[in-house]
Amino acid sequence: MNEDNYLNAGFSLRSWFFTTDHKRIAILYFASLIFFFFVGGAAATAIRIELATPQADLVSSDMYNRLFTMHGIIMVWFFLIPSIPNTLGNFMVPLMIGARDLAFPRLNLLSWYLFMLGGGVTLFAILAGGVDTGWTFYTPFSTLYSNSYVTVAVTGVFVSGFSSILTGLNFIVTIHRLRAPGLTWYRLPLFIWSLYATSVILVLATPVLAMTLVLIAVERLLGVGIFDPRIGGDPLLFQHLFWFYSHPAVYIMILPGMGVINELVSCFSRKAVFGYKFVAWASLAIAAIGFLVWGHHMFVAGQSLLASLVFSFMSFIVAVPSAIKVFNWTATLHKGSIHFDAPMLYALAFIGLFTIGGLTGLFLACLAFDVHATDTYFVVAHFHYIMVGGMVTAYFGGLHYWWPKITGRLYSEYWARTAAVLIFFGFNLTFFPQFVLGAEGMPRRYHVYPPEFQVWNVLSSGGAVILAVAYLMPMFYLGYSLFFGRRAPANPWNAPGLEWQTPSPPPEYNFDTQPVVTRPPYQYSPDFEAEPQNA
Amino acid sequence: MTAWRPPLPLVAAWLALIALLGLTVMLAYVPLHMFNAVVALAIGCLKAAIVAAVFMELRHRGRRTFIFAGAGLFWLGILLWLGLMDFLTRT
Amino acid sequence: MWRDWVPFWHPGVSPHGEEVDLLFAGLLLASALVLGLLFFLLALFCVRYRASNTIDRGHRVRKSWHWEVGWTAASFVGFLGLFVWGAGIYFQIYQTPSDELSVFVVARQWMWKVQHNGGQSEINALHIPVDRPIRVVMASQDVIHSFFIPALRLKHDVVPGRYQDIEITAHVPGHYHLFCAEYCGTEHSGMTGEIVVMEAADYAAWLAQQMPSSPLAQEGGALFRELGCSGCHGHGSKVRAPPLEGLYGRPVPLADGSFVTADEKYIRDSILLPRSQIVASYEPVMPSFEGKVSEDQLLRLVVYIKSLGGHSS
Amino acid sequence: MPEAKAFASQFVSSQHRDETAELGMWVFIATEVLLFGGLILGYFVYRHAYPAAFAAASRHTDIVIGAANTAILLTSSFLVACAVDAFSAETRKICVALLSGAIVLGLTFVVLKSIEYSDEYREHLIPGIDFNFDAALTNGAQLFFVFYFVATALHALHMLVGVALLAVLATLTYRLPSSRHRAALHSGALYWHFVDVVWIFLFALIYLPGRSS
Repeated sequence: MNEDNYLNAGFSLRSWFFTTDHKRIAILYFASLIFFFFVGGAAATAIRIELATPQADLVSSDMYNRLFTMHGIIMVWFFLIPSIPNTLGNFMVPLMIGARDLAFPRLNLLSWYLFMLGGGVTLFAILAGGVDTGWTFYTPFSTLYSNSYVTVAVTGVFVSGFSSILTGLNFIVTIHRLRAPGLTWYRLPLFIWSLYATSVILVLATPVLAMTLVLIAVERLLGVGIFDPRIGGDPLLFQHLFWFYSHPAVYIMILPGMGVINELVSCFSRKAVFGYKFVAWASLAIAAIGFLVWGHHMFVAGQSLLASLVFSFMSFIVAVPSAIKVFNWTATLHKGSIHFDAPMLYALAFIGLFTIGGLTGLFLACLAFDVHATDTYFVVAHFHYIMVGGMVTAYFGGLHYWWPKITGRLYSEYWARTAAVLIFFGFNLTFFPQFVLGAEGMPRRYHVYPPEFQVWNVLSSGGAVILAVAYLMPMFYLGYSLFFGRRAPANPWNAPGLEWQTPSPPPEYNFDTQPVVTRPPYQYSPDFEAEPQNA
Repeated sequence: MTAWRPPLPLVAAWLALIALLGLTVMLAYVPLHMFNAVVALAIGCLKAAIVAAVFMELRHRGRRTFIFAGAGLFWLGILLWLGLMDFLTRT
Repeated sequence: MWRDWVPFWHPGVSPHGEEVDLLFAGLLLASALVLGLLFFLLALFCVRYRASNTIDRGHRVRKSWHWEVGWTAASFVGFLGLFVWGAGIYFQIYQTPSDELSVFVVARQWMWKVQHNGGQSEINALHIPVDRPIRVVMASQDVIHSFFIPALRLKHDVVPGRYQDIEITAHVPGHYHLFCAEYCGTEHSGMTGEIVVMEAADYAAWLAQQMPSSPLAQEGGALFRELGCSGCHGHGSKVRAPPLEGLYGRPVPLADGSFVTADEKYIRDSILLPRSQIVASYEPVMPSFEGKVSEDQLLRLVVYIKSLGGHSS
Repeated sequence: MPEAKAFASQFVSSQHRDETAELGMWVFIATEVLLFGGLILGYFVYRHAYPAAFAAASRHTDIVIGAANTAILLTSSFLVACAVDAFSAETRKICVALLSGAIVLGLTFVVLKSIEYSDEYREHLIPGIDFNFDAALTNGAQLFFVFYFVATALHALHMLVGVALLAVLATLTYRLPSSRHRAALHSGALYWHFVDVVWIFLFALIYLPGRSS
């Protein structure tokens, strides 16, 4: 372990809270996200326990509504959206492109403060009494009928939106301007491509949400607003504006996950990603077409038939680049030399779960079936397969993959594999029954439900317990490794990426000498064991 | 003070902008039915283009800056196109 | 029938319910094929090319573009087929309802109030005769609700500020769930009811058994006078207002030269926003009744005006 | 010699840094376009639904102040563009003078805007507080004025930020013009011009409809 690294560059609080080092900011984000993940997860646990029986027995209806709203708001805006970009991305982007930092380090720090401010305001709204609108804030319920802390919560999300925008801006400019000499676009790791695509969405979609939230606040405060049906306003306009952001936001969550999977699949099959250019452009295609599909949330809301038709068609189209990626990952395995280390287990789980999530997405894009399935548990199951089965799995995979680089320590492979397998089974047990529930017609956001749905709900709740335990496990063995883990060499996976060419943990300015790139990415040597490291 | 004069393109752009402003206000009072809106927005676009090209120096910039400047407008177009599509085709 | 073989599956009992079930089966089959292929390949590669296996790894596929084009095109064509299939049924589901038998549904936090033409009303229940298309005209008094009958494979949001009509038909007598599918506040999950599908004779008996206050049209007529509508629209009034007799279902010429069909939506809008669509050759003098009549009263007025005769379509 | 450490370590040269900063400003402007975009979609939706009310409501806005403000903003943009041109050690006083001119014009804009707001308050045109309009058109007109107030208030906020930005830039230029400040001035100017462009469209959407009838 090199003695001169970013972790021991200073130990004071000041050296952390006023740092402009992208690596330290990534750590700040990481710590905050663990907290928010715990808060959102606690709400989810309470929801699943309540739903084990058809009646209301644990919480009141009001409390239940506040719980799922809190789960949604926290998980979407304070965990899923910032997860990979702001932790792994923040840490890895400069390292992977051979830069000494992001283009605007102080903006990066400001982004974290905005995030925390937004999170604090939102938590205040929750502690003060909660919000009962659902994370979607549909009008006119949110503006005229809800008497919970909507305005405060909306303010929190609004502020954190600027954190998203600044992060996206920083990544775009950094990837354009700070690449190492010789690192052309087609030599970039695919993780960078997907973060670039993510950033495009962050920058172009988030402001529309910001404006929409402002309008909600105006409508609540003045009692007259732009969506108010009492004066001829149209509540569907809100849904258009909201989903213009919130559907692309799903791609904000999944694209970085796909990026991580590229790194994992190629590293652990010792082979370059199959069809590099197709995968790279598929990321941008998803980001662009992802903006054209938002109306598929409104097939039964009363939008015009033509609009439904166009949005349904576009939703099928956006599935094509996703399909391309899945096929390419599979083809990457062909004639590889596959190692089943923990990150690879996560990657394989991702491919399976994401594909199920993607295919059920087609069910929902299909107009006639969506009429039946929308606003039921089918939708809940579908997006949890994408966001939890896909995104969170990729996040864990990436975290394990880069953990030695970030912390300079090796974790216990045995426990890591156990946790990965347990997460996979717990996840499927939790969410697969929800597909059945949805197809049978159980609406989402139901506190009490007809007794015939109980069997599947019990299965789901049981799975949630396993999943919760499995998600806690990494906290222990990764935490343990921080203090007692073996020291990590610079390149434990013997990978060719630039981030592995500098010591673990990296020095304060990443590289002692400016790296120069002369080869395409993913030039793996077949042997997995790293060359002997300098002691 | 050293001699400094405002560059000619800037002056020309400024004069053109003021002239267009006068023109658009004048045309707003001429009954053209639905074309009033078209004219107003067309002149608005022209003015914006002048500001972007001359004041914002876009005419001296490369392709990359063009793409960056155009991206916002392009996505604004998507928002307006698909958003309005619903409202214009309701029965 | 094939749908009865699927465990846990309750077949749809509406005309398009069967088609939606078939579509679902098709989607499941397509997914199963894709997933089967994918999992097979993943498993095969993971076993064959595990690092400890010494196997020939030479002659790798280098040129990838024909593979890429191949699976891109295959997914595209497959998706296109599913799109067309789903869209076709969608148009069937939301076809313009016939006007044979109407019921009115007012949704509010947290109940469904149903009014039959004869004045019978029910809460959180809807009785309908079997095998007859029913036109359901829905309005919301407060927030967005969603009228969802899983057994009919049918759902539509009820957005405040406008009428929404859909057609429902049920083939099999029985009791079915009615859910509110759009989150609407505290007792959202309590906003449920049942659809009771009855044989024609039972239905007639049920209707007769109910205690109708008085037919909706009659109550609407009373309101019409009470609110002063008859002052202008009635016979022999001094103010010149468009006559309402025979209005329903007819094309109405508007001041801007266009025509609009006088359906429930038009009548509702004319009461609430009288100046949005001015009838040709009339002065825009009618005041708005926005906020002065409830959804319940409104639908009585609409039924009354409808009862004044018109094009039976 | 401070020039050695004049740019942060992630950059290769000060020119590299400056170009990067400008690119960042363009990305930020793209974000801003979409921020106003949501409002503009709402405007078009309701203008389509309530054409008569929008025309009538638009006639109630003060086109004199509106046009004057447009001219003021266009001129201030011109001054800022000139200031960028005049940025050099020799002409820095001219540059500062031009910036000050732009600041004064910007403040004038805000003052005129607030006069307009108070007029509208007196005419009972503020939805939610005190709104009174021709009864038949009141719905559409309220929607118009909600859009009007949100859009112009948001724009005025941008103006205030811009004025503060120009003031800082003027001070820096006055003290010590360096290449770093040139880049800052450049980005600040881009922002100011962008705010100008937004107003050009707001002017066309708010003040011009319905004038001919």
